[in-house]
Amino acid sequence: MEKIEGTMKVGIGKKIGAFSKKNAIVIVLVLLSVGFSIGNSAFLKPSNLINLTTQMAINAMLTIGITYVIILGGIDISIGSVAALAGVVTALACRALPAGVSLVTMVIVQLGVGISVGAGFGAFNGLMVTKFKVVPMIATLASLTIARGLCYIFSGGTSVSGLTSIYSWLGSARLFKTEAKPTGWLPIITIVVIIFVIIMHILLSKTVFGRHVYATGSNRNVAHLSGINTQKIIFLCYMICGAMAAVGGVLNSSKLQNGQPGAAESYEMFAIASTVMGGTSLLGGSGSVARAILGCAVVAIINNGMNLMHIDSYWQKVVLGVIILLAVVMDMMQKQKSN
Amino acid sequence: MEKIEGTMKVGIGKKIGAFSKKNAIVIVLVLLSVGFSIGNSAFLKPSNLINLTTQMAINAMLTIGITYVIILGGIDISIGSVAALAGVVTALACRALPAGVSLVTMVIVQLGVGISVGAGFGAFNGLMVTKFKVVPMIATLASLTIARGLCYIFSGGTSVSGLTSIYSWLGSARLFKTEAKPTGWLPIITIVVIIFVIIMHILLSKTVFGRHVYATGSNRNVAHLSGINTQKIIFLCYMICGAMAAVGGVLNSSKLQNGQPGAAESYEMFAIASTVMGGTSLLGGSGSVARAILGCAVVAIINNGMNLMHIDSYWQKVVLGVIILLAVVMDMMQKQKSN
Amino acid sequence: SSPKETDPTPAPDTDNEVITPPETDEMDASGLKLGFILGSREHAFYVAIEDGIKAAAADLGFEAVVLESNLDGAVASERIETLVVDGCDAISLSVNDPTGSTPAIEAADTEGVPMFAFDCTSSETDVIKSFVGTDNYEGGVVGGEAVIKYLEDNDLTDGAVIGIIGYPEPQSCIDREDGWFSVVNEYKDEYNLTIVNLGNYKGDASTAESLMNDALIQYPDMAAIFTVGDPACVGALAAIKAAGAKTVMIGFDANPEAHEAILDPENGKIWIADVAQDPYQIGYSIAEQMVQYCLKNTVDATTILISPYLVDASNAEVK
Amino acid sequence: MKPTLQAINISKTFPGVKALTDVTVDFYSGEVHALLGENGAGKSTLIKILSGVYTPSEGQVLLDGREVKFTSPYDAISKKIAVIHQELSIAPDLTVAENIFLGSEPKKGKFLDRALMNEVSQGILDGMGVGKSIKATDVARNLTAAQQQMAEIAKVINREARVVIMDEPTSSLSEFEIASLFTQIRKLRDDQVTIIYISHRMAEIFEVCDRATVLMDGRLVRTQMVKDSSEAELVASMVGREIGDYYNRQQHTRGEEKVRVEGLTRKKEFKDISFSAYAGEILGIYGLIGAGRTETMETIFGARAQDSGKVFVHGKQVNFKSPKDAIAQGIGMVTEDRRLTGLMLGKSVKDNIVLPSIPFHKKKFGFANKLWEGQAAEEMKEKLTIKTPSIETIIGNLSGGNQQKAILGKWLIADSDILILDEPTRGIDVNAKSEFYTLMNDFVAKGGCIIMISSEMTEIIGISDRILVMHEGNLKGELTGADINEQSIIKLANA
Ligand SMILES: Nc1ncnc2c1ncn2[C@@H]1O[C@H](COP(=O)(O)OP(=O)(O)OP(=O)(O)O)[C@@H](O)[C@H]1O
Ligand SMILES: Nc1ncnc2c1ncn2[C@@H]1O[C@H](COP(=O)(O)OP(=O)(O)OP(=O)(O)O)[C@@H](O)[C@H]1O
Ligand SMILES: [Mg+2]
Ligand SMILES: [Mg+2]
Repeated sequence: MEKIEGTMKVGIGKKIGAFSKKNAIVIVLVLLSVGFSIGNSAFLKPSNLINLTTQMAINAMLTIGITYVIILGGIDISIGSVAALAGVVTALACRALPAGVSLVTMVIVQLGVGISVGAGFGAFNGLMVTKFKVVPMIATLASLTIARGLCYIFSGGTSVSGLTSIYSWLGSARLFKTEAKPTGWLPIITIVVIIFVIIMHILLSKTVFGRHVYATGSNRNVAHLSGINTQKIIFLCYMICGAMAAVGGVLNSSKLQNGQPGAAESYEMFAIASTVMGGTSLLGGSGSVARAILGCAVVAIINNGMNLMHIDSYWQKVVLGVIILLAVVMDMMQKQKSN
Repeated sequence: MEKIEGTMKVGIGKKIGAFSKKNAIVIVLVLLSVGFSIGNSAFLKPSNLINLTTQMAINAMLTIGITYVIILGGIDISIGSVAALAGVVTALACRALPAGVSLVTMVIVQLGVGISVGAGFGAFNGLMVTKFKVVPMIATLASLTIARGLCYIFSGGTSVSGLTSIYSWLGSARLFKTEAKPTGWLPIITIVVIIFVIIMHILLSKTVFGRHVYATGSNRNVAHLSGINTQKIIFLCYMICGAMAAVGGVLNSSKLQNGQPGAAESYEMFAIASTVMGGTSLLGGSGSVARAILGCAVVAIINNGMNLMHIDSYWQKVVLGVIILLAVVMDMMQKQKSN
Repeated sequence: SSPKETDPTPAPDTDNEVITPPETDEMDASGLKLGFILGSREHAFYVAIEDGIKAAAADLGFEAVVLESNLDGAVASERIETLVVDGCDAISLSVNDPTGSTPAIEAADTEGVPMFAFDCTSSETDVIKSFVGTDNYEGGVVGGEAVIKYLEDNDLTDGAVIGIIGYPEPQSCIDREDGWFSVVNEYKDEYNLTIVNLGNYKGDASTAESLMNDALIQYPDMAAIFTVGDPACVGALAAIKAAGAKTVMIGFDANPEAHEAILDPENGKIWIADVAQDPYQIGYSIAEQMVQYCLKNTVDATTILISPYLVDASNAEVK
Repeated sequence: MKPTLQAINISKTFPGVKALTDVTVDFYSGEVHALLGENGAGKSTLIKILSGVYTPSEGQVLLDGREVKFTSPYDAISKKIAVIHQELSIAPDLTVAENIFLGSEPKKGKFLDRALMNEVSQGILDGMGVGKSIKATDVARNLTAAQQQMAEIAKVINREARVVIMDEPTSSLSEFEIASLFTQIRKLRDDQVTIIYISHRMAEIFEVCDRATVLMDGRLVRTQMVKDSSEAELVASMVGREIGDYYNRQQHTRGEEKVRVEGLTRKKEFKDISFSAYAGEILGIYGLIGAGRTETMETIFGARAQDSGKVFVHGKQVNFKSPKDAIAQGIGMVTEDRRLTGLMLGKSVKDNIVLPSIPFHKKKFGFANKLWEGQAAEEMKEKLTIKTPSIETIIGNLSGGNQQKAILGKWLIADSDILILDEPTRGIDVNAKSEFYTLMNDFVAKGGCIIMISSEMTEIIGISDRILVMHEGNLKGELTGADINEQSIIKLANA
């Protein structure tokens, strides 16, 4: 028994070794973490690491969704606006709920309304791309402006406030309250995101649907001639992308207890960068949700670490750009080496 | 002689007819113009039409450049930031000029400094794409943040003001002053943009270099095997794109007599939309500068017309998105029909 | 508008001395078409200005054309041109950047359309007939004083950590930051303060939430923060609550959500006060000045500053 | 006489593969020199080294006795070496003339001389006898594969090169175009041009080549005069063993009707096509390129929508909306263009083989059966002797023949009983062909039905039980038994 465990451990150790060898992103993550913890010892505090998970939550949700679309060989730049719209609409809907509504009802309404809005916009994108053959970049650019316009129309230009405190449960409550940490250790938002990451990772990597997503992204003609309804796959991926973005938007508005029409502006760019840093090719056909989330972690760590090191916000932009470039270049070189 | 003229006229008429049949964008332009002139008679006033040309100037410069990159099969989302950076740096440089500098010197310095900054950033993008094999979207996303960061660093966060009035000659002076129009009829900025459009259109459509751009975008491998230095072509196109964006940025800062670090934010999206509305394929290999400029005109007319019709700005976003979609869908259908 | 701009630039054809203010209800502005360019309509502050403009239009009878400039000088310039073509009798704008759009402003003036400014004005041109705005620098000062007062009231006058969440991109926010620093720096040595700049929240509440989170990791005992805009407070509030910290906040703008939070029994313990501008009044006043100029060729003053004031539990109200 | 171009002790190593080992060949002016070898023998690699696409790991290239070091295709082009590569190399968005002049555009002042380009190009096309169907101003995208290939040949002619290299130029051409190509080749030879010619079709070698160099596993076997050799001898030196009748003709017993087509029509492509195909037979479909065979079969497969007509499968009328429906009825189709519609080039051998079958083996909740996928791919790899390091290898790195086998495996594993094969042996070597034919025979022997399109006359005669001939979208006739011969096929195909 002992022996088996031993070899299992070695196996896992080897696996991690092989994984990080193949995935430059792991090296980038480690380097950044070491650098920032030297820069400010607070970086490695458990409470900061937990913060990191909540700070990357929104980007993670956007990234999950866009990974599907990118593997498909498409792109969706509307996700920031769709997230904001979902946040605004959800806040409006929940404000209209009768007082004293239960937490469970609240969460169901939040996710239900949010996901409907997001999936709806995703379906619109999907329709434009499949039926009307509009290039994804332009279809989703149109959605970007339309969704943002609707944000302001629905909210009347100001943020949607006056929400009950249970509205913020999803986004800001934490479990395991201790004396040292009276607000609790384990954020609900982190749990929610992890659940979505796991489900969406499995959906992509283990199911027939996932296989069909990869095939469609690899060569749409071949997929079609092999009996895959590629139009349906594409449509569904855009819907998933919209829905995930919307969950991100709902979590965001729950975190802020407030529906902000200007939320998540240009977040799509960081979601795309995260996905690419995680090794997903913008040409489609390959990639993984789990690795894209590592890309999110890089973005979150850069922001968090630079803030802790009090780097000037103007310089932060420059550093962020440089690190994204380095991460992608490292990933490319790694891939070339292993080929 | 008369007869020849007659047939020539018919020839040109037929050409225009054939052109608009092939180019849905022309129909969109006409429909929009008719609609808006019904909505507000001021729309067709000569002074408004002239305003339209100045209002589309910046977007036109960005569009010229990005058309090269898109035909190549690439993308450049850094152009908005690069334009802003060129504006800021040019303003700083010109503020440092001795007082009483001549107009000619001023213009030379403006264009010289601006184009250097833009071409420099373009070269950086080109290098990333060709030598380091970074996907264009990510390479230029990094440039986007870096250039924007530099804007604020160089300007210290506030706009660069205190420029002499000749600084604004390029961007806001007009020729042919009359009593009815004391500011003049013919804007210098319009002349400058038209010159660039003509030169860059000819460079693309009539020269060997232009052919190589199309060939590289159409099939890079084939171009390479035909003895074309595709790396060089790609590099040059990104440089051109940066330089054109920079001219746009300089014109903008001249128009405002002010170097604004936050200028031209997310203008790249409208440049991309303009190019695509003008029939350029995001897959590369086909497109034209002149037609892309028609796309710019659509964007400018939509903005101008909606403001003249006093459409609520929130709804303007929605309408803009819808019209972009319609224009692109119409263009697609036109192409399918003619094939 | 920074303090240096508070001394008014005299307009050529008006007297700087305040003339007896004409009774506004004497004016019949029907037939006038006035153009307004808001910095943005995506911010509660400007939306309130718009409300003031609309109210003035209803009261005085002129036609108001309200556009926005997306906080972009180039767009503002275009909007000026469009409003001139549209036949406006006077145009006012909120140039996001106090020096932006100068040539367009001057061109409109040359074409015979009088130009006005609100919220922010241009220091680079002298054609602006009148400017109505808040003194943002002064607002920062009010915020700074409120922070100091909080420290004094709570015996935190030795070694407290205080912070600011800024947005050093629009000029108004830069001025607020400068005003705030001018106060707290004065007390720095006396009270042994640690003053932390939490960073740039870019107008985005979620970014502010991250900034606050990060700051609390290093300074869990941070006593108070000032933010240059209410969205930053919305974000920071979430972070402070999540961390269970005792930090209090003073925001800027006094948007409805600020009033709500200040009165909320729970949130009010954290979000204790807010620097209020009176955007509604700004909108109303600029419209009045434009009407007055069009009808009588006079303005009350070339610079009309509406002082910012502090909103706290004593005077907050939920509409 | 001195050789024009020489490869001296060339070796080339790719990561994990030694493609060439110590190869030495001389090429003379005025000769057509064939390069022969199985798939993956290293032919394309050698000519890519001679044309500056690859640099050799070891060895030298000599031009007129002097060493040249090509670092890019441009270097070779500027030394007047012109190449038609194995993969179609056309820029689809450019016109035929622009393609012909690509990289050597004429200028008038600073500008492109478009008029001259068009005129010269049209002249060359006319000279090749294809000027009627291909215009210099046509956009290349709108041409058929064969027409694109002809444009490429025109491009090479236009270069006025000293060395012309052609890597399988005939794989997408029909008899008519091949004849035209050979005329051009002979003309070039008479002009003292050095020609290097690669093909898997042995008949062509004997028709047009003077000398032949055989490669096996990256090594030189020998160089000899073609006229002093025989097909059997050359094939044996390529494969390393004797291959007899590689069609391995077998007597099949025809079973029940599998497919019946009645009056199938698609406007502008084909009209009123009616035929039946049976279990236990290989039905060959012959026609000149452009005859509409591909379109007809793709319509039966559900990849194109029919305008009118009826299709019956297994005796029941069907109306396939997409290939998905056809696959569900046990039909599989190997398409004409491996790279465009056959393979996910960036994916593994396994992923490609199992693709159509994944849904048939799904587990609960839509999970894919990973275990089955691995086993199925291994089984196909063994059964079809696909030469690959592992089933996880990226399929784009395999040689053409092995890629083709994987595609066949993809439909065998999908339990198809009706296989439509569109030019399935295009570009694969004699050995692979022979194995492929054996597989086809086995499939039919087990009661399967094969419909095979082929433009290669000897192949279609060699393998088919029955032949349908199409011409310009019409079914011209059916040949069986003793009627299956060259003359009767040509008569029908040109009718
Ligand atoms: N770019 C490459 N990277 C890795 N391996 C390669 C590459 N190009 C060719 N090979 C390998 O080199 C060997 C020779 O390939 P080559 O293309 O020269 O064969 P060929 O004789 O032209 O075959 P075919 O008749 O199928 O065209 C093969 O094993 C192939 O897998
Ligand atoms: N790349 C392409 N783009 C557009 N159309 C094409 C293309 N390739 C082929 N076609 C169309 O297919 C038809 C002929 O194609 P192809 O040369 O493959 O012959 P075919 O009809 O399939 O006949 P066969 O299979 O008998 O050779 C042409 O009429 C052409 O319009
Ligand atoms: Mg080959
Ligand atoms: Mg065919």
